[in-house]
Amino acid sequence: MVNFELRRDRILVRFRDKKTEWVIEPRYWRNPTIAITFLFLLPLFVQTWPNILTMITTANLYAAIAIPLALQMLGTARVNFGPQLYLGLGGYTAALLNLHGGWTPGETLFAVVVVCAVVAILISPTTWIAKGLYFSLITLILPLTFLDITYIWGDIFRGEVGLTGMSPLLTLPKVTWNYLAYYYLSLLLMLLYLLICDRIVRSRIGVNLAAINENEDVARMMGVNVDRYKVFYYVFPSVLTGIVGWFIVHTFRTFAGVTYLPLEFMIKILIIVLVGGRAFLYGAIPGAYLVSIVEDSLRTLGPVNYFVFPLVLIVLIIFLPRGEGLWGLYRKRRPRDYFPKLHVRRE
Amino acid sequence: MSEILLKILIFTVIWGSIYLLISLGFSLICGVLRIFHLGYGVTFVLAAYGLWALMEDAKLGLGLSILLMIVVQIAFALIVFYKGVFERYLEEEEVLLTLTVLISLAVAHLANYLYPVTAGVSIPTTIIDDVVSIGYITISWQMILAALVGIVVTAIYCLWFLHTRIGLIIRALSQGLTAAMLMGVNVRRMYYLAMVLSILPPTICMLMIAPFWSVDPFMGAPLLMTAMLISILGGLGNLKGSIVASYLVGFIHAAVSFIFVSRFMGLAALIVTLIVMIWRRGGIFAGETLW
Amino acid sequence: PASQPTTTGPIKIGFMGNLSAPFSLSAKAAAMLAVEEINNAGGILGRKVELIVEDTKGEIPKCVEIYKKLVITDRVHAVIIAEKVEMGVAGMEIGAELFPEYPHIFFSTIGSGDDIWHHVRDNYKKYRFGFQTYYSTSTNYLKIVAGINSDIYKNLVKTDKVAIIYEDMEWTKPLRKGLPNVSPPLAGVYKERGLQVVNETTLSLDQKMFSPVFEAAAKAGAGVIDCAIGYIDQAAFVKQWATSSARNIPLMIWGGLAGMPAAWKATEGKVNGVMVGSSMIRVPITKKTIPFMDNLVNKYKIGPIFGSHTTYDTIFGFKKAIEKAGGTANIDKLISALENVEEEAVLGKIGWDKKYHFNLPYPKYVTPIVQWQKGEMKVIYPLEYKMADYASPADLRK
Amino acid sequence: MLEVRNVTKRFGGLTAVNEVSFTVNEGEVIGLIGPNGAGKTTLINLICGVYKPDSGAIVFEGKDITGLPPNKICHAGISRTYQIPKPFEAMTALASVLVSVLNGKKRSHMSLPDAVMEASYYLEFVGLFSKRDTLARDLNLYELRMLELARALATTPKLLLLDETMAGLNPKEADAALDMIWSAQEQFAVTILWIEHVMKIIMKATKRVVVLHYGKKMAEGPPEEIIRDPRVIEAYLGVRYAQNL
Amino acid sequence: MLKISNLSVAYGVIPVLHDINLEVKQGELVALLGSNGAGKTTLLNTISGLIRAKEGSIFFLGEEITRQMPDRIVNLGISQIPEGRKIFPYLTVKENLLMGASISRAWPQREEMLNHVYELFPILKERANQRASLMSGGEQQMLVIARGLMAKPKLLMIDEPSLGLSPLIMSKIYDVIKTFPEQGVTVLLSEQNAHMALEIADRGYVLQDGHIVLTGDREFLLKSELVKQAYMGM
Ligand SMILES: Nc1ncnc2c1ncn2[C@@H]1O[C@H](COP(=O)(O)OP(=O)(O)OP(=O)(O)O)[C@@H](O)[C@H]1O
Ligand SMILES: Nc1ncnc2c1ncn2[C@@H]1O[C@H](COP(=O)(O)OP(=O)(O)OP(=O)(O)O)[C@@H](O)[C@H]1O
Ligand SMILES: [Mg+2]
Ligand SMILES: [Mg+2]
Repeated sequence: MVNFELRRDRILVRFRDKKTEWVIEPRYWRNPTIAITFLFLLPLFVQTWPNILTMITTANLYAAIAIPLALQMLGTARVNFGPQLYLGLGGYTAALLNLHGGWTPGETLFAVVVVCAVVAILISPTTWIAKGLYFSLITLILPLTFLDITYIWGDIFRGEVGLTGMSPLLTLPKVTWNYLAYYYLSLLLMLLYLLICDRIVRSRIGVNLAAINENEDVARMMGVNVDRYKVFYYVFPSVLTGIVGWFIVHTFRTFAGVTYLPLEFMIKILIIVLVGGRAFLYGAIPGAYLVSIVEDSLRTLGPVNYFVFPLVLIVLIIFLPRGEGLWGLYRKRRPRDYFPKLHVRRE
Repeated sequence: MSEILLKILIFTVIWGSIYLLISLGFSLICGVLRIFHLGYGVTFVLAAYGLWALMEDAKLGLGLSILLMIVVQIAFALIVFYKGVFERYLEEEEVLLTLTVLISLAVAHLANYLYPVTAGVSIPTTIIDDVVSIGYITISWQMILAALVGIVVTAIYCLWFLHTRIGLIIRALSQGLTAAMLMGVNVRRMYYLAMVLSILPPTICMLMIAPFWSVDPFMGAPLLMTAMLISILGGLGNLKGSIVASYLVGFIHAAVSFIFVSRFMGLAALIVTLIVMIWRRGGIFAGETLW
Repeated sequence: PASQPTTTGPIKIGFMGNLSAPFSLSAKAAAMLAVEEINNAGGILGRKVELIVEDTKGEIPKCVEIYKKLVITDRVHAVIIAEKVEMGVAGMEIGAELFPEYPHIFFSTIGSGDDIWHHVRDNYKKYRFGFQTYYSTSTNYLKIVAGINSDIYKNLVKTDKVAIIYEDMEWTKPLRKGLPNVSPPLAGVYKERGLQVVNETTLSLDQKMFSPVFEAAAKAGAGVIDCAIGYIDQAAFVKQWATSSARNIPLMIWGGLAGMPAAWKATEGKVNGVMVGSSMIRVPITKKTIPFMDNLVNKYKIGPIFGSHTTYDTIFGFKKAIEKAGGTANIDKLISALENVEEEAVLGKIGWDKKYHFNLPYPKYVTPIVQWQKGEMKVIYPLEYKMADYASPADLRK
Repeated sequence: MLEVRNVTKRFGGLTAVNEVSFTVNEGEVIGLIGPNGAGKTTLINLICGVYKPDSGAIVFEGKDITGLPPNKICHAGISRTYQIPKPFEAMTALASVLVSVLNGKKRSHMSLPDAVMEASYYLEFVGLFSKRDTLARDLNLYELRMLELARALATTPKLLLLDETMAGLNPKEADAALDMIWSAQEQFAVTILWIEHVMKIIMKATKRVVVLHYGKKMAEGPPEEIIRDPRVIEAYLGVRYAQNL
Repeated sequence: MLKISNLSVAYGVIPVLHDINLEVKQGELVALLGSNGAGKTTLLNTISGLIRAKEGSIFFLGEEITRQMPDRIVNLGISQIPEGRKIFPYLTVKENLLMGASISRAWPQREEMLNHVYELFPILKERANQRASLMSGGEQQMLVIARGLMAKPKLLMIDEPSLGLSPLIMSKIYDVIKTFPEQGVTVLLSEQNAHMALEIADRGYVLQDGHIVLTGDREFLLKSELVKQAYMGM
């Protein structure tokens, strides 16, 4: 009786001899505000499943790590395996100050920004000292060294157990409200990061970012102060990542380096970036959501999910539009966009 | 004092050679295909669990199992890694890195699913199950043997690369693909060969070290880390560098654990690597070429 | 509160573990076995028991997510986390947040160390819903295990020179540093008991080469090597011991792979002569022990490992407590019932400390010390379960 | 305006540039020729700060610029093109020039739209305006050379170093390029140091030529004299070329 | 020796060569002239198998090589000297030369060939153990030509040997190339510098926008207006 017909650009609905059609106008469905509205309304649908709310909160946080990471990789023109270092630094700083110094979350936020900035500035010379892949490998080694330290100085960092009992960011009368608030906070954090990074990429210094990512020697010859920009592009995203650590501390209220510092965690972030697509900044969001949802739904398979999950990801990466991931499905490439490509530089 | 020096010396040589055997294949792939093979750890897992499956489940003898396992290894390396990933994504390195990691994760979890720790997987001591005393210390023959094998395999590889036609071709290939093709090199066959060459050392290594190392489904990651550390320290994909770096790491481990505490040997190696990389930006031999 | 779990209908227990790890899998099977047995015997106060199994994948964010699901969506009466300690701690933190509105009981049945019961000790009101069922608290280690060990060293091994090897993890910290006002460190305890500690070392978790440690212990002339290790690579550790200068000095390992039946195969028999605390030995400590082990293997094709006994016993303890409290309606009544419960268990008697909520240690809950002798684990201590005499590694290798 | 004083650069055992000195005067076009491997490109790299000289000094407008980083040297007013074009492959022509406009001057406070206007002007000048949205990797060699020129000019240099701009261009294109460079010199008042193998162009374009040979300065003078210098003929031009004159 | 008929080549959808007919006979030195972007390199790459032809056929010594792999074609006796000096930077000069002889057919005679190319280019002998990347542009060009000879090719295709070379070195290299036909090596020389090329070539083809627009022997081409105007800048 009622007949749906899916055409390339429209859906036809036939009812007896009446016909209505709904045009799928790319201009509308591509509009990001729809997506953002959807994300804001999402709790309405999942309210009764706090675990799903937590899952997407976590997905937001993963995206909030992936977005600055993309900026960092482009601006320093190197693949970076180690943003977890700052996640760990931010987390431990917030947790320790909160536990032993009694600092409030607001105060620890300030401390996290300062500590991450200082450490990142101290480490940033490596962005121009170490060549090519070696920089990536230094970033790989640093979090592992930090992880070792959390065991060696167990009195402070409490090794595998981690720190617990930090004060919560919010104390609303009902825990479920709390979780809802955390969801919105994480969403805002993620969108804020997206906005900031997007702004940077589209600004004057964004042009320099592209030049550095393409060929830093030539950029230098064109008068770009490459070293200074690299420091900026290393330090600023590091601080953003540190703030995510702070957020984790005050929402989960436990923080253990073993969870966040090993390479496995980083690989998850890299996968998110990859599934999301090469237009990293925006792709990170659908990437984070997809990876989280796939992982969660695979858990119903029982213990086999452990090797099915990587297989599913492999299939996803292979079959999504080459190099552009989910974002490539969502939006056709426009010629004037600068689509950065990660170069693994060997020189 | 001299006792400690002797200990350090002996363990530098033994551990260095073992680390060399662990990292040789990784350096080779890095040098020839110019990629970072993050799925390298799979070779160890496949070697151990493949052998176990053939011996315990298919009830084949040791020799036959080893042979068959090597065949499986080669097939896996060529079909899954080479055909499936390297050939298709050589230009998109971020995809390549992630795919190799995912494959190794899948293999490790599959091994864990089929043979969890409770299955008690191990590889038998193949040659001599005895110990020997040198000066004040006692070492198992197996360790000495592993070290010797490490030295011999490396020597064979190096000599082969330096003095044979195919070795020359592979070295040239690592520097210029089009030029090599114009010289009449069958590139694909050479890449196959390089893949095969790179899985032999870790396979031999697993057979040699299993009697004093552990066999578990997730051992690929720490072994890959060791291989990577050594490659980085020596200069990516440079065999000379790998040799020097292996013994350097062996020395650091031995010195730290005999003079100081063994708890810090891993950390010390990490820190030395960091320092070396800041001091010499491309590792010890700034590896741009296989040799 | 409005969100009280149901007081009629099935009693729900949520189980969380890392289902790629054998110990969580085995604990899961044990939990299923316990629930099945209870249901077959008519349930708890006539109510069926329902087990909801969830996989944490060993990640804290996932663990937090699932804990919320179990408590808020599924309204479980109790959550069991059978996993590493950081998961237990994270769960306890979330539980405390939920507890005022969603009363429930929390059990940690694997994570070693003191963190769970320290929470209860430090803030009883907030964390009183948490219970730890694992034979591993530092007081237990220092007061009881150390005593058993020194007894074995003096009377069975007949030596007074001990070398101690720790792994660098939180659970060994009290052993290395002592507990203020409670106990000196392990070395101090041994000294008090007339032993001489000749060497002490700490191992890192990712270490693979152990020769230097054994060389050092042998050089110091140790008569026995006391290994407070459970998480490091024990296969490599044992294999390298058996081919080192220290190969004739017996090892006493506190727990881990060496205590599993698979250890013989996994080490090619190099574990011969090692002493280890193991609950996986077929020795009838109570009349439940052997049936439990057999049923687990027959029904779920998985042997008991660490945490399976404790998980199984925890559920029976919980059952007894509900019966004592007359239902699940009043959470504080249930908690005080749990504090006072004592039930026959697989490894002795299960019950929890009234103030601190760790399960009652030896001699109530027994972990036999076994020695590997030519392919078999033989209990050598406590003497009432003894299966064989202690023999030196050198003799066993002949 | 530029003074190169006894500059030496060694690579391992090879001395690529050996005790070379010369000066470039304001407003002139000076040629730099020499056999392959004579060290011409290396000399340019030394002036631009890519390499640091082992000894000697480079003075620009009275300031010692030896060993300054390339971006500082660029700000001082020296710009270059590459022998083998090095475009920002994934960037559009306009964006590539934009980089130079925004960074070429010391502390420019230009807004983005203004910078785009200026970049468009330079693209228009070299005749690439219609290709402003084409990715650099899709340009052909001539266009790439022109893009390099636009990029170099957009940093508002006082001294422009051209490295074999004509190599690989056919005579027609070469003529067009030559015109372009001349009008650039007029319009932007730049001084030019020009490396080229095509003697015809050197003859046409320059008033003075420096000849390098094995890293050493061999001769210097007006091009008409240089091509008759027997040493230069022997080392560089070849007898046949001399006969064909 | 080499016979190309109706060859068309495209990069993806962009056609580059249209309907090319070309023949090289044994012992000839044939020049392939054309401005930048005319398609000379593309043609040579198609012959040596780096690029696949869309239509048409290529025969070498009676055997069809249109869709063969590059290594097979080299083994048959066609060597290409690529433009832009594609050396192996970290091999020594000698190893670079040996790579030229790496096909199994030429390997046994490598020592003779080495001596031969050392005679042609004495500088290579001097620098035999130097890393190739440390040679200057001109030296590298000599190295590449010598390397091409090492395979004992029957047909040698040289792509723009004069690109970026000083007049002296250019004429030196041309002097060497001139002698190749006498040594039994047929040469197909791709060159923009028509003047230089025609000085030594027997015959020539002029390529414009992917079409062959003119062909004939040296005198004919030297006199042709087209060549004069477009390629010699007269
Ligand atoms: N980075 C480097 N490392 C080692 N040697 C180098 C380096 N750069 C250049 N050389 C060597 O220095 C010498 C001079 O090279 P340069 O490129 O300056 O010559 P050129 O005059 O520009 O030649 P061409 O006309 O061929 O471009 C050459 O022998 C070259 O091989
Ligand atoms: N990989 C490619 N993809 C698309 N088009 C290409 C590619 N390579 C070359 N072309 C185009 O094919 C045409 C012929 O190029 P080719 O390199 O064969 O010319 P050529 O005559 O050798 O020029 P030159 O004198 O610059 O070496 C040119 O228009 C060029 O832009
Ligand atoms: Mg040059
Ligand atoms: Mg060409």
